[in-house]
Amino acid sequence: MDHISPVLWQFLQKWLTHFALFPPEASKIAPQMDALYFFMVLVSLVGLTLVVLLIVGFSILYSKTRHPHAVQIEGSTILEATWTIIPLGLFLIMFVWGALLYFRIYTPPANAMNIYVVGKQWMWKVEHPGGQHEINALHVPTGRPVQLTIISQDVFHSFSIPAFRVKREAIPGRYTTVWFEATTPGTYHLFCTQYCGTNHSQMIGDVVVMNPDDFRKWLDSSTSGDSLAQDGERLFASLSCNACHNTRPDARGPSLANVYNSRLTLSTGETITADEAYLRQAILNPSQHITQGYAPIMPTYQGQVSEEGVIALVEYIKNLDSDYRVQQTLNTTDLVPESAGGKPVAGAKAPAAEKEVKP
Amino acid sequence: MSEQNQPKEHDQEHHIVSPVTYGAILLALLIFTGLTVWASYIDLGAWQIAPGLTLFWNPVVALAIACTKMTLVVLFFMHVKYSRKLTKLTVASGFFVFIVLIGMTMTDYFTRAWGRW
Amino acid sequence: MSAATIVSLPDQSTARIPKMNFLTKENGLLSWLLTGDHKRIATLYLISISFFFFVGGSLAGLIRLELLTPQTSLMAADTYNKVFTMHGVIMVFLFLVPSVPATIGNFVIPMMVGARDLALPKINLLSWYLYIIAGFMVIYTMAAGGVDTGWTFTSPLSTHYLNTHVISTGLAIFVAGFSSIFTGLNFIVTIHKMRAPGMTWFRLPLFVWSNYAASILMVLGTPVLAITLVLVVLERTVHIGVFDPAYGGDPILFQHLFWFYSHPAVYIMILPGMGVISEVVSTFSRKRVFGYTAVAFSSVAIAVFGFFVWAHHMFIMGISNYAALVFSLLTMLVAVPSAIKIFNWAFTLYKGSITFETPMLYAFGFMGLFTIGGMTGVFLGATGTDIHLTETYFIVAHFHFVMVGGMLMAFLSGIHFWWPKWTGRMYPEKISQLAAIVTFIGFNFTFFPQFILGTLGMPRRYAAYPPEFQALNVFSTAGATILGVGYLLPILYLTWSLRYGAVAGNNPWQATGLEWQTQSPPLTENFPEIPIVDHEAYDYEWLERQQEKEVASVG
Amino acid sequence: MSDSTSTANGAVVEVHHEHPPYQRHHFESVDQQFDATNFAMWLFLLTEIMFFGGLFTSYLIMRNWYYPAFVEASHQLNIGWGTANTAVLIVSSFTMAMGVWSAEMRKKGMLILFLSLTWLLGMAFLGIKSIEYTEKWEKFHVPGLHWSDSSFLNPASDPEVYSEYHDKPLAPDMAAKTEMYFFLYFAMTGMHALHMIIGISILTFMIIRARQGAYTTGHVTYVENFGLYWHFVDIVWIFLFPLLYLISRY
Repeated sequence: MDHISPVLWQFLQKWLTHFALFPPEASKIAPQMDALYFFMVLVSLVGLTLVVLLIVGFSILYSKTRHPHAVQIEGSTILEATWTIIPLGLFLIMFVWGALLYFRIYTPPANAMNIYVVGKQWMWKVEHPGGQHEINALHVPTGRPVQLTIISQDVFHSFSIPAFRVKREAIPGRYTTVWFEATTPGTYHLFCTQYCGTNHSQMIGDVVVMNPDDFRKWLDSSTSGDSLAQDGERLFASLSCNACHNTRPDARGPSLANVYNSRLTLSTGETITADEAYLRQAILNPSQHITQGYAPIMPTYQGQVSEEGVIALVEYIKNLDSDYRVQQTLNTTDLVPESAGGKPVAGAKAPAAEKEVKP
Repeated sequence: MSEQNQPKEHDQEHHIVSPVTYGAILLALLIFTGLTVWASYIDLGAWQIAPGLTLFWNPVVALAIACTKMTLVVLFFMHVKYSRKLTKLTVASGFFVFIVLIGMTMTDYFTRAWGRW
Repeated sequence: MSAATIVSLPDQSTARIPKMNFLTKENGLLSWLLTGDHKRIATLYLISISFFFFVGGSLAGLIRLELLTPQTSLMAADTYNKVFTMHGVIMVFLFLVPSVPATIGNFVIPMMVGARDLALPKINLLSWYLYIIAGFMVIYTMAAGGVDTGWTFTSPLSTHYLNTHVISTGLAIFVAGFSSIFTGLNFIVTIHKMRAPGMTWFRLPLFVWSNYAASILMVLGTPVLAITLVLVVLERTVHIGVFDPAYGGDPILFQHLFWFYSHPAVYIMILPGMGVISEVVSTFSRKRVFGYTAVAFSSVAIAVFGFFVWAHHMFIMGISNYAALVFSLLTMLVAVPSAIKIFNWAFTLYKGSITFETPMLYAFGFMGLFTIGGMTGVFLGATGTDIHLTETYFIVAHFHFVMVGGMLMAFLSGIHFWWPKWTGRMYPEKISQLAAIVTFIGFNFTFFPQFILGTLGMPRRYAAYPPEFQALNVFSTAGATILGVGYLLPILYLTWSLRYGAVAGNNPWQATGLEWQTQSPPLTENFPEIPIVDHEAYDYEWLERQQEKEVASVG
Repeated sequence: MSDSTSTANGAVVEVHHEHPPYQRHHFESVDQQFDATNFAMWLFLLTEIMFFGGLFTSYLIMRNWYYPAFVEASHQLNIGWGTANTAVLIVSSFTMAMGVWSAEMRKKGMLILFLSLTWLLGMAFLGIKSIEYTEKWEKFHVPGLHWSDSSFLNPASDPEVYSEYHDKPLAPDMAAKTEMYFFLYFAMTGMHALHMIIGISILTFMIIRARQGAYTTGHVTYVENFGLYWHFVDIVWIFLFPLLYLISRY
């Protein structure tokens, strides 16, 4: 072959060595997804074979040469019922099976390690809680559930790791989550699968799966100094968030200690869990989520904080388990406001008419 | 699927609604308009169905009145009351698909917070 | 094959095309441009649609050529984006949606129901003009520099981040949408109100049923797309709107509204094609369609369920998991009627007397490819597998199997089937059978590798891709070349046949539809006398008796 | 292989029944023509329902999200003008219905009278609408073109509205969302007004034709179908009025 066309030969060789029908299975969910996939392929093949056999068989048996006169048949209720009920049954199995997978992939376990992903035209920025930043790459350890909290800074993107069989849209203005547990060390593709403009096809990268030890080494070697929460703390101070969100009795905003994952009662009477999405909304659209007992006086930080900044703030608030840190932040900056005529009330969060929200 | 295009007796002459009916409907529509404005100035309260799910009566009443007015217009001004089944079916299917558009879009919005309560 | 044929042509030495027919009734360009005759409008549509098909097809060729290599070697990424956007826009809105209804449906539905014309001839003509205006706007867009939103116009990309010609494309689709609404509206009215005496609903050919179902979707779905595009255009011009999150809007709302039309649009595209297949399979196996009522009602079921499933395009887009559940379940339900149809067509062959003329070959192609296309749709309708497969080449392959493997095959089948009626002349059988086979082979080569590519994870709309995907892309491009030949052939021999084809006579296929009982090409009034229908659709025994009677009366 | 006798005797038989001049050639009877066009009109109205459906869906979602902004923005609308316009449109629907009745009774004079009244009321609606639009322009409430949310940050600056509702100032981020309300307000009422303008144009044409006696010969299809359109436009307003004007007025 190679004397006919070396290029073609090379090409064929490359193809034969690289040929694969399925991507590698590198996450815990991948074999489960593939099981359903194979089941579907099997059903399709059986169905297709049946249809082809019927067409070819009847074409041979009842071609005009063999069967010059057609016999008129009205139809058959039993047959109609058969090919209504059997496909329906199969489809329903696929539905239930698929739904189970779907809920599993989009419901992260509580103990998952959280990594933030920001999509923007045209790159992926990955932020580890330890402050490690990556661009168009994602390092994860094996054997540990990893939750990705994804957001887009501009248009729709889609974070896709075929080897893990997971994919999630990065939506502007809203966090989405997906999780996986990598099983096999190696380097895998990372794609943006939602068309996002000119360089859509350049928005690709590598997912590097490492042993836990290697991963720890990698984390240590690529830290930039501050953790995400520390970045957030700095931002918290520079935006003077602590002017209101402190523990003083006359504070205009609610205390943020332990607010993460707590149940808040809003001024509308609704209750809501303060998850990442809520924290983000509360920073950017504060008046939509007013905690009961506080006045809607918080300004919006839309346009003043980048998505990365919001993530840092959210991460800071998440890790805030005592007010001690806020107090410290308070003391290290000169942004302490005078307690402007506020009357000290016992019980910091007692309903006062003019309090402000912010988690 | 019953109607056919052969001329049938019952719709040879299509029904002519009398001006008196029209006048009555006009009156009713104007009264309902007044009613809806009046109702909007009264706090009708709310019904807390479940925590986080509250039904406010004001918009419900406003929409109910609007629907009543629409029904009057459709039935009498637009002669649907006197029309054949096909027209009635057409109108019904129009509203059905309209409700599907709004209703099924809302299923997404109202259940987004589920599981995060 | 040649031994067994049902083709019965008049004696070629004496046969003539009837002097008086809809083509010769009046002459001059104006008589065409101001015509109210559904057959002339169908002809205008056929010409314009073919034109846009070839524009869209050439763009597809460019796409495949670019994908021959992993790098952006033929064109820059933004050019590539414009090319696939224009390919999508043209193929979806200017070809697939109007293809069968506006051409074949326009031509045969009035004859099938035994009417002289569509109920609203002027609206029909208006619909063609709107189509042409939309076409010109699309061509203007291309000439002015194109648009690169993808045919889905995803906000906020389309509303905020691009400065290409989104507005002119959006308005073009708006106008094309009204063209399609008017066609659908016309069909529904005609089918309800214009049926000949004795033509009950269950005597209607299945082609009419399926076009009726598609028309419902056109009338009720298209306006939602229209208003969505208006909102996109407004958002681009006044910089405030309901879609862009930067203004407080919700981009998911755009997707809801867009897919509310664009999913049913898939059924708008495929249902009329299914109607063609029913006609063709019945005619060439000389049998009534197996389970007529089941096939008829499955069309309506697809139309009705078609409205409930749109969010399956959005499973990974951050819609509520519970809503995804509901939409996935409904998607499974809508898949069933398609399965019913496939099996009914297959069983129509049972104890038939089958011949293999070109339309039948295309119909077989349709049944095979549509089965694959439909089944892979279930892969995407199940929420779990959708996560992995959506937005990859799997989805590209899936909808091309349905749209090209299904709809285009059906369109070509129908064109060949009704060509003798339309022009009064036969197309050349041998070469057209060859074209059908070439198309089928080329199609599979083009799109089957894409299923594998998609499973491997290759995202759609990529101008450049990782090198390990090259081999399969090369296969795909090679197949596209074959496919291109398959599409060029009909243009050549059909044009040839306009002059040199054998004279077809009234009913070369010995088919039962009312359209075959009149002369070819038909009179402007379709029938000298409005027929009185006293037989079921596909009643071949009635046809035989009819012909015996004619022979007797002539003798 | 029967040679299906290519209808050699296919000399065109032009069928001419006795029928009135307004019957189109492809219809078998006047009834069929009336039924068909009437049904077509209804189908067209279905597309119109869905056309507005997209707007209503957007409105409902945004209203749920930004309810406070919608309340305050709605208070900026003049309920007097809104109610007046509703009444005007309802009366015009009545005169239109009476127009159809006159056509059916073949009363030419009354038909012209009622069509003209409908025309006048339609113009009155548009007139009032333009007064409202002008007011929006003056108050900087035209999104994208002439916009400022100061009246929501500082409601006391508009004493007229303020004295009635004592609106509290909105938080800046919520105040910005009032622009969304006005976007929808202009999109919905604008689309409605566009339908009114189209309706009035057709009405103008119809009045001229009515004077020539076109609709009082028993051929009421045109008037009847236009009536359906006019009533539909009325119905849209019947919903727009409470949705846009009557949010939390107490």
